Amino acid sequence: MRANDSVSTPAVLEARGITKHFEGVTALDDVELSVGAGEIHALLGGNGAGKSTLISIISGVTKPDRGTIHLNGSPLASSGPFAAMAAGISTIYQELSLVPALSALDNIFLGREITKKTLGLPLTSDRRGMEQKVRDLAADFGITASELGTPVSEFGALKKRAIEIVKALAFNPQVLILDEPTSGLEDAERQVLFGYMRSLRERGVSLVWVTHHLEELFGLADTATVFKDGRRVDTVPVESTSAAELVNLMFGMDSEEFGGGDASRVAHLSTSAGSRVVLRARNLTRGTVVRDVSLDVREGEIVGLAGLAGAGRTEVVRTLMGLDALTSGTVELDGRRLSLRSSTAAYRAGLAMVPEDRKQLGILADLSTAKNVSISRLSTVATAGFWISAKKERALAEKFRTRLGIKTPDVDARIGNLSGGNQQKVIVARCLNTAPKLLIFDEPTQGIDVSAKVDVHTLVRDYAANGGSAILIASEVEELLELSHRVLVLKNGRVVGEVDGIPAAIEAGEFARIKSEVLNLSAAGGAS
Amino acid sequence: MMKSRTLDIATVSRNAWERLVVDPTLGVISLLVIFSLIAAFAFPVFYAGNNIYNLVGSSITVMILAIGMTIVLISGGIDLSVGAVMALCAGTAASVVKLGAPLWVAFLCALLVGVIAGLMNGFLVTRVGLPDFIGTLAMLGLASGVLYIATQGVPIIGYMTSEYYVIGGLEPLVGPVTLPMVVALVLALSAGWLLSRTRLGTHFFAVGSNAVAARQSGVSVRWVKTQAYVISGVCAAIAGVILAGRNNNVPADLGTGYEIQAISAAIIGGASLMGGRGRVLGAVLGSLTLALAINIINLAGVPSSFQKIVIGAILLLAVIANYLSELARNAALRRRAKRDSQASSLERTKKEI
Amino acid sequence: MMKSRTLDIATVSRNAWERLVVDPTLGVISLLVIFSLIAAFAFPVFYAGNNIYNLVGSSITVMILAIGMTIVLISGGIDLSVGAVMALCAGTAASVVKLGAPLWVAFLCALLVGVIAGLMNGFLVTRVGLPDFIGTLAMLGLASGVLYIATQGVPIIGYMTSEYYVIGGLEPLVGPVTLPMVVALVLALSAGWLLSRTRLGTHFFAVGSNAVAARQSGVSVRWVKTQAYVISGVCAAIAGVILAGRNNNVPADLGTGYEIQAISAAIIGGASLMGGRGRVLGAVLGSLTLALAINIINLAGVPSSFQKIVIGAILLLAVIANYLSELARNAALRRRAKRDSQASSLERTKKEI
Amino acid sequence: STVGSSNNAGSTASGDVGTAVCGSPEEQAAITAAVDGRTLKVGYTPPILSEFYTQVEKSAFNRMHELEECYGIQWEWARQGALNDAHSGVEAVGIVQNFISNEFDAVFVCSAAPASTMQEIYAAGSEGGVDFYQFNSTEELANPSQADDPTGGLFTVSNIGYDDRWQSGYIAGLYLAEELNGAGEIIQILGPSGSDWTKLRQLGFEAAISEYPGMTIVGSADGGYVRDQGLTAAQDLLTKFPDVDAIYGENEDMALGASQAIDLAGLQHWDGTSGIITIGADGLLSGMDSIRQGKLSATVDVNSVEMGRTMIDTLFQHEILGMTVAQFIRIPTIVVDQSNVDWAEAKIAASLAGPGNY
Ligand SMILES: Nc1ncnc2c1ncn2[C@@H]1O[C@H](COP(=O)(O)OP(=O)(O)OP(=O)(O)O)[C@@H](O)[C@H]1O
Ligand SMILES: Nc1ncnc2c1ncn2[C@@H]1O[C@H](COP(=O)(O)OP(=O)(O)OP(=O)(O)O)[C@@H](O)[C@H]1O
Ligand SMILES: [Mg+2]
Ligand SMILES: [Mg+2]
Repeated sequence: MRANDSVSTPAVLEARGITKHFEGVTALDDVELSVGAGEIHALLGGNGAGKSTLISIISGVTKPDRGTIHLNGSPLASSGPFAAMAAGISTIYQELSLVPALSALDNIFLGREITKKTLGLPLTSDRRGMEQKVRDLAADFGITASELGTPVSEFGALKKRAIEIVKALAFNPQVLILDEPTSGLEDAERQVLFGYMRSLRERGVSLVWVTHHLEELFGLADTATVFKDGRRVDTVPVESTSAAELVNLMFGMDSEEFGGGDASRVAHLSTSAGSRVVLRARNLTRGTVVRDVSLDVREGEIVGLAGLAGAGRTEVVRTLMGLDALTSGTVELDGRRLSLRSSTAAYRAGLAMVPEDRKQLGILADLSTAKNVSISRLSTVATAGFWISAKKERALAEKFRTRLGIKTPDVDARIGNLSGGNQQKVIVARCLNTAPKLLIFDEPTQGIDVSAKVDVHTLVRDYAANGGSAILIASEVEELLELSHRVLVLKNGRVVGEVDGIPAAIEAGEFARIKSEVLNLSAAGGAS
Repeated sequence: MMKSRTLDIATVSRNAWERLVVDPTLGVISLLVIFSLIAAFAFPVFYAGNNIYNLVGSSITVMILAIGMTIVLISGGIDLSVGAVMALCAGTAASVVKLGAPLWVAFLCALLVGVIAGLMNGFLVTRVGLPDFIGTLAMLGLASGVLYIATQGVPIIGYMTSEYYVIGGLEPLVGPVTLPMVVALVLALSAGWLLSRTRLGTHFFAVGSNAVAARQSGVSVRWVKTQAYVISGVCAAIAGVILAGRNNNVPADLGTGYEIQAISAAIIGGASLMGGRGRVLGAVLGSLTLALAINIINLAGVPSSFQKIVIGAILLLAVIANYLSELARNAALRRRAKRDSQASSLERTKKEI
Repeated sequence: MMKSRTLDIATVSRNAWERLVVDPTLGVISLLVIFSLIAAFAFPVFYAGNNIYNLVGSSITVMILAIGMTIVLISGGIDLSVGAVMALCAGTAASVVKLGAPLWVAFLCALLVGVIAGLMNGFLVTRVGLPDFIGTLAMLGLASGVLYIATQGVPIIGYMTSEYYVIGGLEPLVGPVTLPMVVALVLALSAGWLLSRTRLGTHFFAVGSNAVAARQSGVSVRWVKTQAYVISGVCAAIAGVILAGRNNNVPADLGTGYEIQAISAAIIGGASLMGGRGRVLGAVLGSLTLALAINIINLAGVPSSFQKIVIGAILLLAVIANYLSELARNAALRRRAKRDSQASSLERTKKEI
Repeated sequence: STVGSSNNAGSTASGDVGTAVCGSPEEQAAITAAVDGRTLKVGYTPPILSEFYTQVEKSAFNRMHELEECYGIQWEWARQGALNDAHSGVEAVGIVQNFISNEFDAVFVCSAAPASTMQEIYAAGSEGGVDFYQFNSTEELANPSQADDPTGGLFTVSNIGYDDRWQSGYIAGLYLAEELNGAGEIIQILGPSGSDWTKLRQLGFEAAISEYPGMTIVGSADGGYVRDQGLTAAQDLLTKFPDVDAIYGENEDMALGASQAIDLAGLQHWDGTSGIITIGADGLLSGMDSIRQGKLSATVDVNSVEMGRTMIDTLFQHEILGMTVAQFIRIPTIVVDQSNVDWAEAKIAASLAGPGNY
């Protein structure tokens, strides 16, 4: 099943013989891709397979070493992103790529401003015109008119993602490329996006779509091309394949093989949390964002925080980490009162956090992968607590590299050069490295491939099984429920409900019931 | 940590008074007012004669340079060459007038020199790939070297026609208002308009705030940065033409030290070396603050050995005032959010560092 | 666009020769070599007498300041006060010696002044929240103001004991090697070690590279930045003690202009105003390049009106050399990747067969 | 030496104010009456704060003290910021405004700012009632002539100084030529290019050297008027010309830097027959010490003591007594070497230990 015979129309977008070498790695090796009109074409592959590199080549951001991009049969001038945009290619990049200083509206229209004439020249931006053009589209993704005028730096990761989606949809592109657009997105918004993708397909737009959520493919994507280690493995029609087959293509093994399969999950489900309370937070209040939140986390327990975007989940854990100042409230760790002055103090006390926005808050782009792991606790790689041993540092990084399957030619290479999913794994490694008493995960598996996701889940469970405690934020309710012992539901900064005994309930086959319980609480609970 | 958010005011706040209260330049403005009041009580001469106009007049050169510098800083660069380019343009204008050419020709020649200098800065930074600091430092060396060689260190004189007295602001236009003041006003308004209302203005912010994202959106980072340097060069040319008049002669070292003053004025006004931030009004107020500091020192007869400390202290005060006004602003925004009983986006803003 | 990646080079490349070829300071090194060769042919005196040692000796002050500046730049700051603080420390040391105290007491006093200045810079920047540029500019005003007031503008003299001639490098230690050279070497080695082998060093890079992310991983951004300023203050103190000796007197304006030289040297050596990048070896080579430029100008008898242009040109060349060597380096790494991938695809084909 | 008599060179006042200083009792009483207890408000703006300008100021203080003791005149002295910056942000108009609004009677100015800028300040100041006196300046550069114009085109009351060409550069050149018997090679360490002082002293120095065919200037370099750069420049020039006979430092700091370079290069200082002669110009107490030690061969003492004294005398004569003072007052200068360093040094030391303090 080599060719995509499900698509009869001639190819709109074609990549021919694309090869790209970076310092130290070959990202793409003689790759072909062909997308027809009105086709949703999924790009699949493990972290570091080369998907984003191919996309940035199609979008004109990166120059290939060899190969050409054809649009409607004619080669695309390789003169940068502007040419690609002008030819009708719109891209949502994997990493948030908005300009913090500009408002949402200016970001959406950046490079494609609607202008009015001043002195006969199209110099002035017509902000009213721009607002009119995107108002409805923005509203569909939960962006209000006043938010359009707000600088992007004031939004959280979720909202930024929504703005990027609007930015890509606003211009009736001929080819729309989406690199993990649903990463960290709420279920509702996810469905809105899928709706838009379908209607674009109706209108004959070609879509290239990268995702690690294989279940999303079915019923939506037409074709899937699978990459592995910079090579195209195969292109298959989605309707005639299965998730298992795709996983096999991506990783060369069966899905049961990884992460010990269900064994670890079963083990996890049966372990109940200990009785000793590790973290005791009382009446946490921070302005109007966090209101009177109290929570306990027991030894070996994973507490999930659920809620819609802006419910204040991130805000709660930021105050625990000492990143934002509390208005009032107390936190005890192992019975000792924590001073929430700084993140340094929090790390020293035994807390650690995987932040939600890996590019802005997570990676130290100029530093090596090894340093990005060890930075949270340099004493582990230091001799006499002071003298850093490059060897120990590398050994530490290597340990996590094998454990999490971080794909990099060398742990001493800049982390900025790693693929998004691999960067995320490094951030997780950084937190595990501090051997914390309480580990906070804010969207820990965003951008991580299926295989690594299982690995991370196993890690989280093992960590809890060995007596560690965790707070987990995940916008995917399924993921939240699979990992948590107990879920607190937040709304408008308040705890509006709690669902306990989740492992037992799942074991009893009541997954659907608790899922809808959590969703109902998130949507309805509390005053607005 | 201070973090100025320049773009939200106009939009977040719909009410005029509130908009004023939350304006980030309020700090500098109130500092100026307080200083002026103190000065008025302590030194009645402060309002004597044309002191205020003299003060404004003396700030014009730095102000014009600071406007250009603000644009360069917003787009993520820094222009160390402004002083030297300004001197070279002053020399060009003076020499051309001396040759007997009409003033507008002299002005165009100076402008041309400024534009070329800006293009060269842009070339060195965006094409050769030099760091902004080094590229423009080299341009500084080049421009001032050319002026030294051309003049052999002897100041250019003998170009002061009666029209040139008007250009230099030595002959007022109406009452105490001089041509340079009008020019500075027009420049400030155009630059403000450019930054807030045009595509190019948006692109300056985009490139300085996140060059990668700007490039991905199809903005030509190189060309935008080059244009910022060209604007700075044009400002330097205008400042040079004026300063040549005000100064009555053009010594080869005319521009020495102006770059630091222009950068200081821009930063007092809220611009940042890290790019993506800055306001034209801030640059104007920043240069007025610098001039006011000198004026007060002069009026108070501060012994020269204390002057550096006093100027340093005034700089500090200006920036702290800025900071306090920002705190006040945030508090005001929060109050409003509470009133609307809605979580304010500002509170959610991660107060980093 | 230039972008030096400082941390991966030595390690990505396992082969010694390749490691040398891909080193980002290779550019500056090769420029120094080329200059030296040219100088040797054009002016045989270049190797005459102690010229090389003189050249090195004259670069020491800037070199020591540039080492501290590199650390500040790496951590995302900028220290405009180094020159003024250096002069204040020089004045402190000279005055204390003059009072008859032993040299080590004088040195400790100077060091104390440097540390306090660094702490104050850190306080202004990280606690008051001033932009680095303004906070350290105010410190510049304060430090030079204090020295002016203390000396009333009269240079401090009469402290030159015979030991102080050794400290100033006017009396060599062994052969032509002077104490300042040894001090600079020790400082450079310690700073290099600090940056590459200690926790604090890693934190400097982390804070300068992405302060927000560093904070998220538990690094105390404020304290780390403060320490960078303290180190810069210590370097200024050491440079001041030495310069007091070399200069035989301490005029109040001793430090003027040194900050720009230190920043230039650091940036020639690969540091960036945007933080997260820089090398001690680069700073050392950068300051040598600046001294070499003056040396060649003096030996070649370049008329002083051309000096600015020549220095500007040399700066440009140095940075372009840096850039070219970076290009060469990336090409080498890419070639290797290609080689590796061909090898692996060969292997795969074999397997498939 | 009273103010009425014009020639009071070399007078040394050490506090014992009496007839010798104040004139006869009648004269003293009459002048005291003329003064009428007035207060003169005087500004002093040197281009930089340095040892030289402090020596000038202290000497002025001593003379002010004498005049106060003799005639009851009161002084208000204000040291003002340098006017060099007249072209970098701090502008001429503002400075004058300051002087006028502070109601100065007179201001002493020495500035590195361009002459025409200063002219503008002087003109505006006199209009506002402030008298300007230039000191230690380079007015001879424009060659002002009193042939037709009593002011020589300058808007100052008087210009107190010495001729940089003939009283500094020229005599330094002559000294070198005479010491070297008319034959030798010289290297020069100059101030930054474009400085008026450099230009004038250079003119005189070259004129002197050209009178001796055996003397040649083989090289020159920029020493920025500061010691550290002077040292570096001299080191480089000595590398290139190790066999030179003399180093001319355009000011004393650079000459002292050159002297250090000689030590470092292991060369000999001039001992009267061999070695390298170093000569500077200023006449600083610290330089005198180096001359005594043989580290600096000679310096042109431009007579800071006399300059300060004459400034005050001229001021008193014009402002209080209403005399017309000479537009160009030249004070004597001298080359100081080991033969006359004793009294040259003693004179400065005595002045610095004097009783004046304002
Ligand atoms: N600028 C760069 N410099 C060096 N190597 C790079 C660079 N960009 C990507 N790479 C490397 O190229 C390979 C492919 O990366 P790419 O980002 O395309 O992966 P991906 O398939 O998008 O992975 P993910 O699912 O994690 O996003 C990776 O090994 C990565 O480390
Ligand atoms: N009502 C609102 N007013 C202003 N901004 C809002 C509002 N709701 C959401 N936002 C924006 O959405 C962002 C997401 O909020 P926050 O990070 O607190 O959500 P969360 O509950 O932690 O969810 P997640 O962790 O999934 O992002 C906020 O930073 C804010 O900018
Ligand atoms: Mg990717
Ligand atoms: Mg969140």
